[in-house]
Amino acid sequence: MRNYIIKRLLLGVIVLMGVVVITFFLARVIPSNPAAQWVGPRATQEQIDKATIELGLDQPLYIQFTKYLTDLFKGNLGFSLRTKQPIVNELKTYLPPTIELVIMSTFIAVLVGIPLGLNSAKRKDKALDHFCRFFSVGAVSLPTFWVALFLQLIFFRALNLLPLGGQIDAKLKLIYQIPNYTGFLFLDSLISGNTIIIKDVYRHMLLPAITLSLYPVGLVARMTRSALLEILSEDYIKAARSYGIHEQKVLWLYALKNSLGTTVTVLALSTGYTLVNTFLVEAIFSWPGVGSYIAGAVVSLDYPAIIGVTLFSAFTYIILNLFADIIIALDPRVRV
Amino acid sequence: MNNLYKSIMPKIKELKTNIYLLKRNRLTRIAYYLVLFLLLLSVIIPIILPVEQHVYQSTNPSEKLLPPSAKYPFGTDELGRDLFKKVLLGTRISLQTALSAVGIALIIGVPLGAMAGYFGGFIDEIIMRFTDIFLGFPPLLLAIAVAAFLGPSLQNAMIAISISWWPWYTRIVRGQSVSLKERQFVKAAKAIGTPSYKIIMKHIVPNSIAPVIVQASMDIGGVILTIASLSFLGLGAQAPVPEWGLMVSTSRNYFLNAWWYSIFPGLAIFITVLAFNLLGDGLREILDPKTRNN
Amino acid sequence: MNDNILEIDRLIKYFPIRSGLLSKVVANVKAVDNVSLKIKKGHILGLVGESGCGKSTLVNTVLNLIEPTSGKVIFDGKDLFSLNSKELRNTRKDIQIVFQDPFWSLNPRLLVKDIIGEPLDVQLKMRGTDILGKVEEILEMVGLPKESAFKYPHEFSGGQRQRIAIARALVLKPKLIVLDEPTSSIDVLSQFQILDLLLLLKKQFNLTYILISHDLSVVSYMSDMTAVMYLGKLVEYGPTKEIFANPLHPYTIALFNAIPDIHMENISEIDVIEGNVPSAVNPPSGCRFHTRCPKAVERCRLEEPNLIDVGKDRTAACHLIK
Amino acid sequence: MTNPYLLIKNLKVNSINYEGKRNIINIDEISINKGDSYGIIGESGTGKTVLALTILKLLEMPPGEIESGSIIFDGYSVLEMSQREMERKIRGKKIAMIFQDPMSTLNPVFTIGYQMLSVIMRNQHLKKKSAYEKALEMISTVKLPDAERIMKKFPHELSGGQRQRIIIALALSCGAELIIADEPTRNLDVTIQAGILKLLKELQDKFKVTVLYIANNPGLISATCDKTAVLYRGEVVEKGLTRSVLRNPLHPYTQALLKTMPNHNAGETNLMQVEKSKNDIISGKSCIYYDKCPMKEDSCLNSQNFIKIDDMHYVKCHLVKRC
Repeated sequence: MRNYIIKRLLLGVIVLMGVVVITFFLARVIPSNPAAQWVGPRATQEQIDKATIELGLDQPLYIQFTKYLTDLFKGNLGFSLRTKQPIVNELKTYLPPTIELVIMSTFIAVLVGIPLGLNSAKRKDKALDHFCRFFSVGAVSLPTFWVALFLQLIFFRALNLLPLGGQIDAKLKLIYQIPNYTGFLFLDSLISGNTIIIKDVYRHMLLPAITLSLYPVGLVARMTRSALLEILSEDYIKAARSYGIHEQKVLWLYALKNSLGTTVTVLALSTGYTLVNTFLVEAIFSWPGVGSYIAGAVVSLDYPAIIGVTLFSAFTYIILNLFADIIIALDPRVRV
Repeated sequence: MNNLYKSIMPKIKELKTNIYLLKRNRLTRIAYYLVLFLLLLSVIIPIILPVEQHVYQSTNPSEKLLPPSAKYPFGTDELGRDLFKKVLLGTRISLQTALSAVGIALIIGVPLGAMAGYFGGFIDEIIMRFTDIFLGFPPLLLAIAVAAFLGPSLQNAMIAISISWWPWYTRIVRGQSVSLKERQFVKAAKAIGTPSYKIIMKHIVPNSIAPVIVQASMDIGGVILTIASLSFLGLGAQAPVPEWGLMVSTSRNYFLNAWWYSIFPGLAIFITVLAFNLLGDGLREILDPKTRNN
Repeated sequence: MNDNILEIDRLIKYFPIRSGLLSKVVANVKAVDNVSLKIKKGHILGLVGESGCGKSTLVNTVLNLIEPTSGKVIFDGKDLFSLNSKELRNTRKDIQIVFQDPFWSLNPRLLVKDIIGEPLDVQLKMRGTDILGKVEEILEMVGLPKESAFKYPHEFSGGQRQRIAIARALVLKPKLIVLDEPTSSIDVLSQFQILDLLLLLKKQFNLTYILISHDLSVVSYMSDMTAVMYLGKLVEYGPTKEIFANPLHPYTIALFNAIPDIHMENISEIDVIEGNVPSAVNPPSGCRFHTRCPKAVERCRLEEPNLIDVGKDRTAACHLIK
Repeated sequence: MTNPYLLIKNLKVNSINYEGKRNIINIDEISINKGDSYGIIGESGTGKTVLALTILKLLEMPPGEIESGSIIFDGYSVLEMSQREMERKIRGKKIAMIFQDPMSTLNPVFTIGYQMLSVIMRNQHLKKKSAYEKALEMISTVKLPDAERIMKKFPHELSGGQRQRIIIALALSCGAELIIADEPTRNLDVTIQAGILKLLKELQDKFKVTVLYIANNPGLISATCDKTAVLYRGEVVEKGLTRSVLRNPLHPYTQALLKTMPNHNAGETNLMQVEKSKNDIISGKSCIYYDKCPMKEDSCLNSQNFIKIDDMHYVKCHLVKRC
């Protein structure tokens, strides 16, 4: 198993390198005049010339690449065109709200998706299964950005139950000292113990989290269903039943543990989806996260920011997949 | 001629059986007819109603943002254009772009996967590491980045999607061909000295195509969604192209007071994607040997 | 003139097991270890042994699907592993195989005419209509109606599929056909028909067969010579009648005894040999069977027995045979 | 006369798929007494495994469908019981099954020890410690050395023969009184198979269990069972004492089946020639073996009933009367 993990880590490094190379190509090689793109549409010729030298575009490609790499290593992702701030610093401020949102919706996905898939598999071709199948296919067919607008229309415009957007009510900000222990507002509000703040933060989080969780719920339910259908037809499940093991234990322990590999892989995948879906949804909810940031960057063609977020998201995703694979490697069948 | 007829007949019979099986499930049957209907729409609508004519000549500021009525079933947009017509026109755009994107991805992905699996060793290693790298990006992210750098346009969005989609097919076909190459009919073909390219064309690809078809048919839904998402972000279709995602995006400025503007284009996306996804799901049920005997 | 169609000479095939980051070879699976065999033209050689004994590896080298670690395979006077690619292609049409499971051995996406026609297309570069005529001719020879040409494999029963597989092997008029468990996955009643068809075709086309089977009754019914293998080694070889009447090697005896037959009153009549088949990665020292042999003595553990001539064209590898 | 321990009567099981309904099992009567070892011979695809799963009510429905019939086991009418009752009263407690493929019968992600303990604690209501003792005892009963080490292993770390022994230990440690062994040696090498068969026979005597033995090889049944039924396409065509069925087969199918057996003593093997027959499906009531039978005549198109040969021996072929 140790060998497997080392190999998997090596592969992870190769993929990381590959991702860096691809982004390098995207930023420097594909555009006809990367320097002009890099400094934005309104730049003067002087600025473009300056950028050409700064980016080393007058140098041969391999030297450009070495510089690109060393910059990356130093944690230098360049400067945003819009704000002129270092992108790394911007990411630091925008990250916590996004992370909270992603974790929350993944949590909902597990809580809803797994039981849905399991019950669906258990009652294959019964009414519940048809419903689950329709629901899970439906969930992955919904345009996330549209769901966001739809929910806003219902819960804000029609029912006026939940806020339109933002992380916390502006009025509360004036009344209370908003705690900042960890940078994660939801966590901080819990620590502060102020129920009014907790409730408000929670209410603000509800719509975006539900919107983002729809896709993963569908994905997890669907994959769990198909994995379990396969496992439930295995001999060892029939054997366990023939030995009189409780049906509940057979399902929730014997079968589910065997499908763990699938579940973990799907979770890594669906977290990737959620992360990118924040790009579409956060701006709608005025959520001050990476998603809103990149949506803004795309509109104003802020290329350094786009590359920065792309690299960051890809790295996160690669590491998630790495973890998933290592967890799967703990499976005794792989452990040889 | 007679022989040709005899060779084709069993294939038609098989196709008929498959369609019959597909239609047995009620949900899948509905999806099947819906997809046929949408394809038909996308062919017919642009003939009756040329895009340019509608987009450029039908603005009518005096009737802007009208709610749904008998005259305008879906209401009107901020320039007074009929949203119903706009949504209908969007069908062609979405379907055409999605089918081309998946087609390109298949053309790149399938041969690479078949080769990787069949030859193994060094070739496999190179192709699959390449695939791994492309799959290292979260879904949609690479498409966003590529589309951003190629410059916002519908065609570039399509290219961006193909670039980020092919590795999935490579991976599926490779898995299939690794197991197929151990199958005895491939060994038998090798034993009579069949050259590699013929084995790949005749034995590997046709037998690994079923899961690819399933995946591709399910992906069409996903690709339509992705096109809409890219357009929503401003990276796909540009105004005044009647693209659904773009319409939803524009509607954001008005939607709190003109709900119909967001709802109908979004619903169109949802129903189209759902139809393709259900069809793909149904296809999987009948083409997957594991579930087929049930 | 040499009347051996196939000579396998001191054939060795090791599969390396690689491990670690640099994929160092840490051990070898000794799948076939120093096996020599000769097959006379027109004979049927039965190859017997349990899983992991190296039968399939041996056959794959004969089919030139894998290259041996060392040793030679001389087919019809030609060394199979020193042929250039053109000669190899020519030789390939002389050696054919019929696989165990006709479900897996026929491409489900091809019509029968394309399955049987493939060798004609590849080897003889024949054209469509010529191929069809040839295919229909061969179909009738194996007892299937001409119309079968335009059907898919799944429209046939197991026995009929095996006929298609035989037709494919036969269509190039080969000299040697390897039969890999040809009847083990079809129903009992079709089994007889297939075996008799094979015997008939052998006479008609002057063929030589290598027959692999775990079913001893099939081997005794079909083959002229029998070879028994254990863990990559040939342990006994000789005329089928002699071996079945009077097995000499303790493994052969154990193998024959282990199969219960209907004249047995009680299971306790079976002499059971203990233990599991050892791994071919680290086969036991000396005689490979000594760990399970009921008669093993000290010498068996230390010294590897050679195949010795025991008369009546028979050889066996055991220290205890005088 | 006492009631039989397991009585299967008029059982009809169908399989439903998109092509329609197909009969898999059509059994008039099989009755097994306590302490019997009863063999069912049939080729693959004749519905042997379906029968075993039906007895335990584990058949998946759909695609399975029980059209009619009853299974009375030890006073329980199995087909009328709910899944919960089966779980509580029958499975494991009274009937345990040994499956075909030892490679897939054990759950790959749990250790041998865990799986044995679950079964023992569930069925014998023992505390963990005494269950552990019991598990060790059962492992040595099936003649595996080093029980403690084996308990810590995962299934894939054992060889096929070892796994099948563990499965036998599992079945016996339920405390079940009827063991259904479904081709327990199918995927094992012949020299390993003999050891497993011998072990099963020994344990049957030791634990005084009833065994229902399912196999495709008449030789295995001959060596292990007192009574035998021959199954063809889901129908019992001949049944009786093993000795009389296999030594004096009367149904043409049984005769065909037995001619394949190695017969070293007879000097020369004679294999029966079966005339070519098209695989057309005969509908209706004709003899199930009609389309392949070498002795068929027109009267075989009528429905067949069992003909009593002696107290035990029954044959479903009207042609025997003439001999």
